[in-house]
Amino acid sequence: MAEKKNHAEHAHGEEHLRKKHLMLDPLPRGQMNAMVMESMHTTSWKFWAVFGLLAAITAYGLFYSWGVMIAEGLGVAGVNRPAYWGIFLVNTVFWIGISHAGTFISAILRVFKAEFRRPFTRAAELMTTFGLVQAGFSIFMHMGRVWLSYWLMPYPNQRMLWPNLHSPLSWDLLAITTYLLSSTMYLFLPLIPDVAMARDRSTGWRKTFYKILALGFRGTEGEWTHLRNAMNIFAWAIIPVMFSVHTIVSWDFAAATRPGWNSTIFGPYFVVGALHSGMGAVIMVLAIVRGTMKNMKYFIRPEHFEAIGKLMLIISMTWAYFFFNDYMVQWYGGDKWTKQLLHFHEAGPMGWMWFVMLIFNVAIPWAVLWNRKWRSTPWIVFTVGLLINVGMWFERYIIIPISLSINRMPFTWRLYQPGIEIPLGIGTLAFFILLYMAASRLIPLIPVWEVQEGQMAHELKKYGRETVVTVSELE
Amino acid sequence: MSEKFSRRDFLKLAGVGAATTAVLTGCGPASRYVKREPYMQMPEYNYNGQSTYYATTCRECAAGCGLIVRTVQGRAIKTEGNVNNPLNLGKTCARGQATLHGLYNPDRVMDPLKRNSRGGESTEVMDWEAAIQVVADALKNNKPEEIAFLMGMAPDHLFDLATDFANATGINAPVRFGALGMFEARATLSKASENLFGEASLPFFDVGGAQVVFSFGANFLETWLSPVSYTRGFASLRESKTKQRGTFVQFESRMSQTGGKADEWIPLRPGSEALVALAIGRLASESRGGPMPRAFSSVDPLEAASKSGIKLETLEHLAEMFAGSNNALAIPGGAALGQSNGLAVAEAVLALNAISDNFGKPGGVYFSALAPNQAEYQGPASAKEMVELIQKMFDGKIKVLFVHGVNPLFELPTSLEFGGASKYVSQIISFATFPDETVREADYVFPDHHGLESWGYQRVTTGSAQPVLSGAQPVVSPYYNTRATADVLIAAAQLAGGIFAEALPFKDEVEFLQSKAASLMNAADGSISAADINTFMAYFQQHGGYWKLSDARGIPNAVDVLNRNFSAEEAQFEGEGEFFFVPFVSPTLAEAGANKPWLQELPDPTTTVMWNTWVEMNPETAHELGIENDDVVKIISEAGELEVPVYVYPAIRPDTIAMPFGQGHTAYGRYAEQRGVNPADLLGQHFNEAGDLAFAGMKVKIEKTGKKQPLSRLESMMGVYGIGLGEE
Amino acid sequence: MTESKIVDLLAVFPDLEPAADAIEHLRSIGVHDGCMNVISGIPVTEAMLGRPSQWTNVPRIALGGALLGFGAGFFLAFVAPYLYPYPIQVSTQSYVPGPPAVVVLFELTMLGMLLSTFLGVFLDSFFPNYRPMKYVPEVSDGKIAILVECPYGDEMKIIDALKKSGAESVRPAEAQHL
Amino acid sequence: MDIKISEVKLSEEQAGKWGLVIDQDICTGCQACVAACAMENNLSFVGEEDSGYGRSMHWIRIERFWEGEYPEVKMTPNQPMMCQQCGSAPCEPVCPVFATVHSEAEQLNLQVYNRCVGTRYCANNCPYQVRSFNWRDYERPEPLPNQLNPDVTVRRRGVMEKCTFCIQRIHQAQDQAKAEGREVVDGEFTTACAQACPASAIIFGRVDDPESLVSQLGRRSHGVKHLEELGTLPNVTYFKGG
Repeated sequence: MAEKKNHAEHAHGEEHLRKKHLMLDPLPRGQMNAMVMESMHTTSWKFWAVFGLLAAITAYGLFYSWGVMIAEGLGVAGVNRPAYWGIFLVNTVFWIGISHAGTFISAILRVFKAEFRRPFTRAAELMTTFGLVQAGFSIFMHMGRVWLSYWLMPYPNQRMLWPNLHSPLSWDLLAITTYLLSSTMYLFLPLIPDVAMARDRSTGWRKTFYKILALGFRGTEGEWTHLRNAMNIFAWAIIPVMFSVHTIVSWDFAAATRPGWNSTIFGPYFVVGALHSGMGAVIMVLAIVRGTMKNMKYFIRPEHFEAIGKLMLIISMTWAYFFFNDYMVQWYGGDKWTKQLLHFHEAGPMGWMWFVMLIFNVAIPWAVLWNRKWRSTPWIVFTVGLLINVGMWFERYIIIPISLSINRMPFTWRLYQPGIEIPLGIGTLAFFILLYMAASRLIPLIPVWEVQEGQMAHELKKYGRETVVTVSELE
Repeated sequence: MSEKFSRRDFLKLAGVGAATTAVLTGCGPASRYVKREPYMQMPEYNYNGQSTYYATTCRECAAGCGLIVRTVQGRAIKTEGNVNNPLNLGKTCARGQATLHGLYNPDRVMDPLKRNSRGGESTEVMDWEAAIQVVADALKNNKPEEIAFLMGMAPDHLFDLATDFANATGINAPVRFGALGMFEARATLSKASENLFGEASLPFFDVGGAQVVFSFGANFLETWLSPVSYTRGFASLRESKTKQRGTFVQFESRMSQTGGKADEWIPLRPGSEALVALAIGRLASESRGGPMPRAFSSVDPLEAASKSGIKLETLEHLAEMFAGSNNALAIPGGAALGQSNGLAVAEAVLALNAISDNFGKPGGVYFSALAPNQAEYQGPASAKEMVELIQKMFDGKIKVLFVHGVNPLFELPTSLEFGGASKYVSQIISFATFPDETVREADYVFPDHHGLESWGYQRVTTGSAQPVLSGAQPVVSPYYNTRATADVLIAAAQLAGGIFAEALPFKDEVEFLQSKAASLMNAADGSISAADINTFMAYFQQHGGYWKLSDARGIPNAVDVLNRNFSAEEAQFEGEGEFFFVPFVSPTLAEAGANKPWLQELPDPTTTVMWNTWVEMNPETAHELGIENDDVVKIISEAGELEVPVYVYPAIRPDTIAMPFGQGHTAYGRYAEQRGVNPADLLGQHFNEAGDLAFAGMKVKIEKTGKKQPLSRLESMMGVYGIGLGEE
Repeated sequence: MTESKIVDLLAVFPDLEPAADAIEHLRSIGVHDGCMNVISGIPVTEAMLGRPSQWTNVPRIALGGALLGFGAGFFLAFVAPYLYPYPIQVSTQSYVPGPPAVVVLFELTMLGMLLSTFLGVFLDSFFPNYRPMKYVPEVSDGKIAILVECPYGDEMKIIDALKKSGAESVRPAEAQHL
Repeated sequence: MDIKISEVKLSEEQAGKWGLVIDQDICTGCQACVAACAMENNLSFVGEEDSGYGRSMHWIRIERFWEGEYPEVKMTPNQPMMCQQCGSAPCEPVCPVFATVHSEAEQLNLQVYNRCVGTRYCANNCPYQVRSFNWRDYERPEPLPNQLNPDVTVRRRGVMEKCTFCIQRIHQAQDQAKAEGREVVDGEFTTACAQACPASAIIFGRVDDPESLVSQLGRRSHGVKHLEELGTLPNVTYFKGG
């Protein structure tokens, strides 16, 4: 890059850098506030059309279909012997995976002070919370007697029956509950100053709404200190929680005695897989937000896609590493059922899925994301993110129903064919987008105060003839 | 296994256990029917949570196994075998287990019905007085020779009653028929017995005592003759505790459930069984040395090998195996007899037994013990005899047909035209408990009780060394407005008066039973005896019947067997197709199980298919024809055609296809109707020399239809056949 | 000073520098640090304004919560199995399974800690609080407001100091509904 | 309450242990056991479509495979598979609500229908794949319910079920023996499948009693316990024979 710079470019270097980096392109806070407020208030007929459509899909796909399934039993779904688990758990793992990106961006990047995170931490955290809601729906759908699901909760009762803490599903319940609660709190804490901002420039029902949400926040030194401390604790503490959640989800499989599942590497493999799909989802959301919401081109710039694209590439490599690790050890072990299973993955009737998974998760990201220009182009990274999500969904599909088809009792092997899972799955997706659309018009999607804080910390500095970005640590 | 404790001991102990935990309750001398009493006057054994056990007889097939039915508060809960009954020693088959699904089937005939037009749906409920009047009028208003009884295969008290009635009044002697008897080729067995040993008895094969068993098509572990008893025999053949494990070889063109248990399965060309049997006889005699018996002298093993498709070495090895044992047994049966040369096959295979001279010896061939009140073996009607009846119907010689215990419209091949003949019968009265095809074509149905609601007895035809008369009693009170056919006949005869009333001078069914049992009361060697008939009948019900204590199997007179000439002719096959067609009785459904949902849900023992009919085809054939599993093919015989999905079956000759019999009902309740097809629709009018239907004597064509119909299988096509696992 | 009047002023500054100047100025004229409060739209650290460090209970509350969570986890993992009316055996695993207990302890500790951290913010900041408060909405536009609330004789002197330091406006602080 | 952390007892001598011995050589695959089990234990029938999709409710199934190709084809010995009542059952620890637990008294693997919430984890983790799930409320039209065994719960949709070794019969025999002040005699009662089996290929009894028939048969050589290598300690011994 540097060697290709010509003089003209050099002359415009500073301007170029400012245009490129949000952090070097500050606007007055008031103007940024106004832009964010405007973005929340702007809805086109297209927005409402999509919103209405999604609401209809949610009503039918999620609530009506679920009602049917509760009334009729799981027979309307495609689960059978031996594939006792199907798309419901695929979706559960998928949504929990999606939810990992929010935490990764807002906690890990915050801890490591990766400054590019600032404008989209909230967009990513919203995904975490709403994704976990869908994961919750999916896991409850999966239960045969969902009306008794409260039996999984530990609560004192007259018979002194407590949940079985030997079961990975109990750990799941604890971990997902912990994660859902803490990620929601972690979404809420940095939101308080922004809703306070919105409160200050709203009228009518929105005023009331923001007033309630802002809890009376003014921005006093004390309030900021408590908030900062809390956010700091959260940023550190939520990272192990995040890792634990997907590790425990992986234990649902790894702790079982089934061939193909009983693998010690499943924990990190699942975590990385979660980040893989999560980052893909973040980049899709950002591309859509940038493309459809007003004023967002200022806040979300190619530099952000570029940075996330880089992360995606690294995660893709890590995923490939874990995948190969798992495959190698399973393959080498030589257990006849495992070998049969691996063969079934590749050559069975759903073998195409296995290859598509590898193409979408590895080949395409590697082919595209190494190029800075491509990974800075929103539609390209959007497409890559979409493919990664499809690929990661396939990965879970391969791990759950396809692997369940093969076991140690060949007399029972049988394929799984989804039934009502399809409308239900589409319902969760629609509901996720619906929640996100509603949230995008109700709460400030851009953490303005964080952006302003970042812009304060960044400046250009000249080293000889080179102008570079420097950032000072404010805290 | 220690020597001091055998399986038989265990069974005995289990019997004692059953007797102590479950006190078998016979109805007291005064009580004839189980009654539902108000709660206030509940008999002590009907208290909440208390089970009462009744001994009775299984009516699902004609074998006559003893049952013990557990009832709770007037409801039958579970059937178990009667440990004391010498026939089944406490065991049951799947059909015996599922008999309760017949009792409590939602589709039973609930009232006496008059059908407004034959074949139509619309019926009128009658009361029993009117129904009995209808029967009485039928008796009175027709000449006796115009009245006929068509009954089920079981030689039971109703058959005795009808026989006595017919003898006294001059109406036609009752005809017993069942598809099982047709597929077992019982007439051929007894005819062969007559030709060889001079006595038309049903042979009994002591599988359990043998060391080497050669079965030519006999599906004795499935529905053949007495499956529970033969299965027990098979178990002791294999039992390695007391002796060396017995060897079992099956000769058949399609591996049956029985063949699946064979140590060697020999897929010979259909029709060559007699030839193969004689060739083995020759080779075995050679191996034993001494003069070549006349019976085997004319057969050429090389020709047998080439015509049967069995390698000569295999024949030699089998012959050596047969000759090498003093306890070798050869059994003819099943499809091998249902061919044009069926009688020759039966004779040739029976002759093989002369090599080990096992007649009347343990592990050999006996005549089945006759039941205690039976003078001679009475086989059910052969298909040829049915044709005679049908012809009489066509000729208008039969005006009234009483049908009980059989469903001729389903069980007889369509080509025999029972349906067509029935149009010439002015009045058809069915006594069926279930609305089957024949009921739909009958003018009246006066439903009998279900077997578990009725009195009676049944003679055990074969399977037990001791003579057995299995006793039946109601274990529950009748659920619907049904009436015992015996009672209906008695009442109608009284009403008709004259010779009819004189022929059946009984108050009711129970009195008739007592009159029949009276001769056994103080007979020697009986399992029970009593001074008065009421006590005797109480014991009879309590123990589930009456049996002699000693072995009464007949010993075939086989002096001349080896000096006879035997025909080694191959069977003639009718029809133009390229495939031998082998229908076999579904081991789980048999002829009358399709209405019981749990029998439908039992996987077929060989294919694991549930709820449907399939046609079995060799993988190689299927590959050549471009047919895959679940492809629907059309099978065309000279008598008819039908469409059925394919099961690619690895253990069938490439030139043979096979279909189970048992499904394809057009009536018979919700679980049976419109399910599968009936291979009897393909069968033509061909018989063997003994008059049995040559059901396996046809060749058929196959056409692809391009349709698919997935068969419901318990097994995994991936795990068992590797289908859908992907190429290696 | 015998008679001290409660000065209650709210000054708005455009930027960090003047606000820091003003604080220094006020301190120099004897206004105690405890009488001043800064309201800002971004988290300005005490060091930037030259203010003493703020006291916060959040970490302590978090620690307390973590202990409570650990206790709950301990109860579930180690005590609850002994509360059943009869022992429940699964597989050959012991009543108190080792590794799963670690999982339970971890999750409940983290849950307790994070919940109490969140609650800690509420407690320390008196959230939620919908009473009228002294506030200017310009703060969320990036201005920095200094709230001076102290017993002081000469109100004018303080106003003067604030203005001199560059305050855009100085007005009596009035509690209002936000 | 005095509960000690249990010691892992791996021996056959575990008190009260029931077991089955199955002789595959004489099993004819006749399905009598399957029918008997269905009748005794109020199993639902599911119809053609569901049964062909791996949803049949059989608690016991008879497996058979093929060896070789025509004409040297052989059917492998019929293999009745039912819950092996593992001493160390993989299905038990994974249930989040203790709906499937180990019974100390009978050394069986219990399924508590009314506690089951239907996560189906146990079925996934069962290496023998012998658990059946109630995918629907299967229809049992009147008057078929008259046949239902009052000693066995009728299961509704969303509940897992499996072979219980006819525990209702075990308890009935024990109660009877207790009332008569004696021990349960070997062979006094048996499971529905063993009772029906025409070949007596299934034998049931106490494995902790060395004198019982099932123990004596079990001591014959060449007995196999399926997937024993997983450490499940199954209670069913198979003899392939031949």
